[in-house]
Amino acid sequence: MPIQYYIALAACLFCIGVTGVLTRRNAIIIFMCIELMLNAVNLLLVAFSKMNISAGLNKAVVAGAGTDAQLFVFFIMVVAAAEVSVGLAIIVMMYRNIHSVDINFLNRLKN
Amino acid sequence: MIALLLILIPLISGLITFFTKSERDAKSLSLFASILTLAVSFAGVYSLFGAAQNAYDTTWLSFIGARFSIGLDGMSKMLCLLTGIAFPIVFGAVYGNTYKKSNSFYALMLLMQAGLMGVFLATDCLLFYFFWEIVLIPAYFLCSIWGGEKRITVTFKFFVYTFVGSLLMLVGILYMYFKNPEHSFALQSFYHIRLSATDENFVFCLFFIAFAIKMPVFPFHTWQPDTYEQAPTAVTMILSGVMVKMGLFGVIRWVLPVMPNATAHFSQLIIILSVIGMLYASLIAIRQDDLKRLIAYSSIAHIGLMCAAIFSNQQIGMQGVMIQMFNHGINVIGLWIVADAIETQLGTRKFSELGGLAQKAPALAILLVVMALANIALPLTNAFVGEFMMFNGLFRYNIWVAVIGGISIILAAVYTLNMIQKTFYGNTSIVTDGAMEISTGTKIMLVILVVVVIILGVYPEPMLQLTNDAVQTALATVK
Amino acid sequence: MDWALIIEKLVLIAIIITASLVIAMYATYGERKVAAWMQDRRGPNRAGPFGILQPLADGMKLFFKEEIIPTSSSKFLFILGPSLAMLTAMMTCAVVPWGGHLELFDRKINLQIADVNVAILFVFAVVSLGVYGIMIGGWASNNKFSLMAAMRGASQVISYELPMGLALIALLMITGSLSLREMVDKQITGHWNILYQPLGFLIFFVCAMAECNRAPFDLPEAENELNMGYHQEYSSMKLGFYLFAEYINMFISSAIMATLFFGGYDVPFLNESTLSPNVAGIIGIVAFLGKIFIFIFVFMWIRWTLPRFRYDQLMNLGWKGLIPLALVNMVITGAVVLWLNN
Amino acid sequence: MNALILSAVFGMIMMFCSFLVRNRGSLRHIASVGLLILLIANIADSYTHTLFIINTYGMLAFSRFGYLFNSIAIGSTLIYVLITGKEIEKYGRYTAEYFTLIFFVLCGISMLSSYNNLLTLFLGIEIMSIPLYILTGSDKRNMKSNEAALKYFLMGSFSTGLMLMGIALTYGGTGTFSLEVTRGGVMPVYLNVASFLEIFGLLFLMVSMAFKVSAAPFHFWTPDVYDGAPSVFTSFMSTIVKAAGFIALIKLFDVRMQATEKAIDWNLLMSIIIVATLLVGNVTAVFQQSVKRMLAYSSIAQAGFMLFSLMSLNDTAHEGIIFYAAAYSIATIGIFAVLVKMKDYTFEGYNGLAKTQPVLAATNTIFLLSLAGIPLTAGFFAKYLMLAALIKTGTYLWLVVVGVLFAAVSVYYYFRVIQAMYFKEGNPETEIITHSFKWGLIFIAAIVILLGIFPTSILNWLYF
Amino acid sequence: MSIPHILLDAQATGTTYDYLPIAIQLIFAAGFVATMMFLTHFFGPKRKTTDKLATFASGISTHGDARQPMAIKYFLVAILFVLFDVEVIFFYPYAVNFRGLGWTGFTEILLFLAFFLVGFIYIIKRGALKWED
Repeated sequence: MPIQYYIALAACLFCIGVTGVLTRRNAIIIFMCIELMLNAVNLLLVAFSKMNISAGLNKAVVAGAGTDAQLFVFFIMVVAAAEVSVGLAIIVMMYRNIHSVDINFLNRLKN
Repeated sequence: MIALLLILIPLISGLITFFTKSERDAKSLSLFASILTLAVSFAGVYSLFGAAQNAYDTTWLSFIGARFSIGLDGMSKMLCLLTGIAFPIVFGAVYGNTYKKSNSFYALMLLMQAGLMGVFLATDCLLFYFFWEIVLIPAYFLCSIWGGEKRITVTFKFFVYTFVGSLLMLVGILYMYFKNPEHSFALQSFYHIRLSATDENFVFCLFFIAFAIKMPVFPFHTWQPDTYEQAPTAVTMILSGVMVKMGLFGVIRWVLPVMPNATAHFSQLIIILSVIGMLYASLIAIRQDDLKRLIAYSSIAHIGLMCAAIFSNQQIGMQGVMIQMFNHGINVIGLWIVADAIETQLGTRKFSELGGLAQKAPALAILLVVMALANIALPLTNAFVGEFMMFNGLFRYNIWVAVIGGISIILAAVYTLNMIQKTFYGNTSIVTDGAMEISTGTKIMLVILVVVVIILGVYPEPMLQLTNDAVQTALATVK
Repeated sequence: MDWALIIEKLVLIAIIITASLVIAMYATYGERKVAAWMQDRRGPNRAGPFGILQPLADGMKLFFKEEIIPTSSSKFLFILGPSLAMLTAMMTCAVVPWGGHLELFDRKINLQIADVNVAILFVFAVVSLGVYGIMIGGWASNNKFSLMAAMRGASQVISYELPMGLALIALLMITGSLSLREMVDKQITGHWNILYQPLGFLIFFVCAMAECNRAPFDLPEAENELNMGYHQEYSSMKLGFYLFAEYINMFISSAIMATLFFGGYDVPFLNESTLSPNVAGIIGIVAFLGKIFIFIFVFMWIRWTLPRFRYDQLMNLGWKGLIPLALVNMVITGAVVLWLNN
Repeated sequence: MNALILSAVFGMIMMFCSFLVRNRGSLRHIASVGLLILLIANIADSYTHTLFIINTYGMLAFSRFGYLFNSIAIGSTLIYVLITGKEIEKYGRYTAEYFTLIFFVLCGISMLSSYNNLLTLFLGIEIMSIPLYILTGSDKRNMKSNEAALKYFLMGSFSTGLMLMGIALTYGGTGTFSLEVTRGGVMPVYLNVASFLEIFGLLFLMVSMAFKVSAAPFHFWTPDVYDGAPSVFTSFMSTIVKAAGFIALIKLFDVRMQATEKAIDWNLLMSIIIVATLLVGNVTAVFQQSVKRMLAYSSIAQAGFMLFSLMSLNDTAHEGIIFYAAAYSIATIGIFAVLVKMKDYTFEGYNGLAKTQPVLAATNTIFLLSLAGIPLTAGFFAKYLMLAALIKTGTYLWLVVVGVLFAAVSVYYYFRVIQAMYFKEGNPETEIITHSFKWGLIFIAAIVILLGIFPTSILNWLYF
Repeated sequence: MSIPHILLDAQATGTTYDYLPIAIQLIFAAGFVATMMFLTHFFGPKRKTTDKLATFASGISTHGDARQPMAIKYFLVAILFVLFDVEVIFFYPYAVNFRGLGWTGFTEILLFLAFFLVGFIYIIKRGALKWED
């Protein structure tokens, strides 16, 4: 498939994620939207990687061109996992204190 | 070494004073230190230990080319002498007053002296900026802690004004620095910088705003009367007697020779502003009912004249400015001492509540009259020489400017004599009924000042010779 | 891409799914018979000869039962839960090689629905989804028992996924491939992996049992603690799906174990290349099914022999027992393989 | 390399100390010793005594610049732990874990100071940020702390998402993650949108980094987070961590942004951001009632100044950012050290502090003067270098003037604290102040003044 | 042979095409499930009463909402799973290329394992996996 399709799909997913983060009020949903953003990036990276490999960049010019993006995806997954664990912990902690995961509730806490 | 001592003595003694326990210790230590500084500054003025001792230079910030270089030339000799004289006199005059946390008070005063000395001595621009800012901090604390009712806001206003100015100056300094092929902050290398016309005008504005705020020149003066009124009198003496000279000094040392074309470009505007300031301040002074505010406005008027004379670009005017810087310092300190004596004794500064003091305190009255006459520059007083020369310069620049500026002399006579009349003559009021003669210490200080006033009024020649070289440098490039 | 291939795959999918459903159905029958045999009783024997139609009757009954969705439940999730459980159960079989290949209608038919090169990862991915079925069902029911059971079930399943994955890594080190087909091919030419990885198999086996929620790891549905657990509120075919999914899972995990460790469709001591392809293929399928049935029997045997674990025992076994064991297994395997290679 | 590895190792050691060491007081000492060793090891590293020689395949590039920043970060952390370490013990029983997290943050910082690949940039940022989310929420029962943690987390991960998108797009454009792109053959010519992708990606990267360093208009999380987090951790977050963000950003600008200057005017963009940051930070800080919140806004304002270095990108800018980091960090740590001892965080709470606690008031004054940029304190040279860097480029002079005007505004709110301490009557309540604490403050003040007179003492390290 | 090249070779085979049957099966299975759900909805008797539609809970009367905060242990397990699972995933590419990487790779993976174990020992010692309370 042409790379443009992947870019378009990733861009759509990413935009959905960003929109979700900016408009939703439920902390968990925001969180999921962020994960969506990360996965859009993963998709894009893999697509680019494939593109670079098929362009024959790999062996001719830079050793590892193309594969490094796939390695990057692994790192993104790891970091996402770390973020998930910390984020869930924070959300649970908050839920136990105020019995809500609505971030608007937090604004009412000011002062 | 002499130059270094001028900074180090007040600095170290100031730091020591912080840790003194009793008020007496603080007072005597600071008095001793200031007298020592005075002695050293005399040594500097007369180059007692050889001219080589008058400069000190060592590496400081090698990576940007700033050096710790200080030195005494004619103008700085004169101003250091003024600083040296002012502090012992102030300390002497307020010897009878008690200040809460007096150790901090005297310590900050000494630190301020160190900063002032540094400003007048620095021959490296960054170092100059350093001292310029450092003077501000003790002044800020002194005014804010020991000042009058509205001290906090007023002092803060003063601080912000000067701080904005000095930051702009910093930008200017940096700009000059990067235009300087030698990459140095040294005064001499600054003299060699030649900027394009727009650059020069831009930098001139940055520098001049800083100095104008400090002097203060007409639209930048609004901090001054409030601050003089609210500050403790001892500090006001230094502020008006010495600190305002920083602005004039800065213009003569760092602006005129460095940016001659921009100076020529802006001089008309500045002279007009100064003359407006003179008239404006004098008119307001006439309407004042408060002794301190009156002196403050009169000070603005005098500074305005000096500023105008500087930019008139005449040798005689410049010489007048030099001598007048010293004289104004002496005179205004004298006036403040009187004001302080009245205020501490009677608890008021309002003319409307005073009157008839001449009967109660004749010595004070006589001394005040001499100082006041010096303030309006009567012949035989020191100020006469300076003002005469300055007006001479203005005449040569433009006759109308001189004429309009001359009106302020008449106005000065009006408000000064009015002040004398309201305070010392007429009938005693309820407030002044219990008034007594001033203390011996204050009297001695005033007498010393009066002696200086008259000597310089009769024989100003040494002072003129002292500052001749500075006048030449300042005017050498401006043509 | 040709239509013939799609038709071929469709047929294969239909056959395999039907087969697994039938096997799952009869696994319930088998289960009851085995249990009866072990407890010295008769088991189902009314419907049909030897009660052989019993599973069919059970299925029909579930199908025609009244569907009840409690008012306090979340309706959408309530339906989604069992659907998801069933769906994941049916998806796992996609990558299992059921046999070699057949040659029919001039086509070489591969007896594997999809020969992807990351088959094991696919299996893992789909199995991980299974936990959603439990979790969603328990949550949607809005019943404390169900929710409790779902939580327990979820944490059990995810806990045992770790040692399972680790055990597989040791195996991967030997085979060097993630494709199930390749693994079987290697075992056909060489030895069964069980010879190299006995410990790995043991760990995998225990984890597989836990993943399927089979006793002694059947905590999510522990009858006498939690009243049937996460599917307490379910009735009719939705309950049926949950029950079915469990048996299908058992079937598939047996198939995976057979593939990974016991040579898949390989018949030991038989050289398939001497036979005609179709015969070899059919023998392979039969052998594979035989292995699977043995595993299913072992599953049942264990269920009716061992008592249920306590929750803390279960978690301790998983985290503190199996994970370190799997790690040690992995390191030793790696070291030995490298040492032998050089 | 030493700092990177040892900080992770010490982090793990602290982790195990949580159950090996019973006495919680000694944890602080262990951490201090660890930091000291780390500092020494890092300095040794800069004299090429590397303990670990590892092929990083060009992912990391160690430079004097990086080592110097590491030293500053580690040194500031050491000072921080020494002076406010005791406060850390107040939040729950996880003292050792907090130190662990601090070590991990340092690990991330030392990665950021030496990254040479967008992968290591990303990892560094994350290693640095994730522990901070936890530290922010460490006051578990406090709603404000919860709120801050959640906000920080969501914003942080959001900006991570943006950053990753940026990295992915630049990768699409250039075909490499390496910081230095060897242009020419690498560019996939068949994709005519390559340079477009790269520019777009760099924009994303810049936005996400702006989030991290709280530059306007991406600053909005900062006040709430800094205010809500336990003060003792705010101190760490707003100083060392923030500075590390700038170090990362300047490296990015040095290479990637400069290379694409022809395609997009980064300077114009930066100047807008700088003005916005200065405006928001300074003006809002003026209206704050709480000193802690004021400091949060002031940190935005200071960020505005640090951004100057990104516009100029010359030697002075690099010296400047390092020096600014040191000056700002040390002074702010000092201010927070005093703040955590106060019972009332409002300006009124400071009224009359000079009478009851003269040492605290005096040292605090020095720190505030430093932040305001008064000569004789480190803050002056920090600002000086920033302004100098921009003036040196000879363009955007109006920005310099804007900068100094805002610096003057900043005096207003810094001096409010001084006014409260010295010129107002009041009886401020403080926690018990020990002598060692006072000496610690005096020590920091001495550093601030020393750096203010001899800034060369730090900067010479770059060139010896 | 460097790591990137091994990865390159590994992915030389395998295309999107291979996954087509899986998609078919997904459609098939989903269709099956949907159909069954739909049919069972129509075939069963429908005699709903309030009692019947109430939460069953084995006949015990229910109190309030069931969805209340659970023991933190479950969240902890979930979080730990996420972390360790990702670490396990890291072993997979290694295991596949393990022969090519040789002893160097093995020592490196041992280092990684050491980090894994540090975390593991830490959570055990800290009592995150203590169930007997």
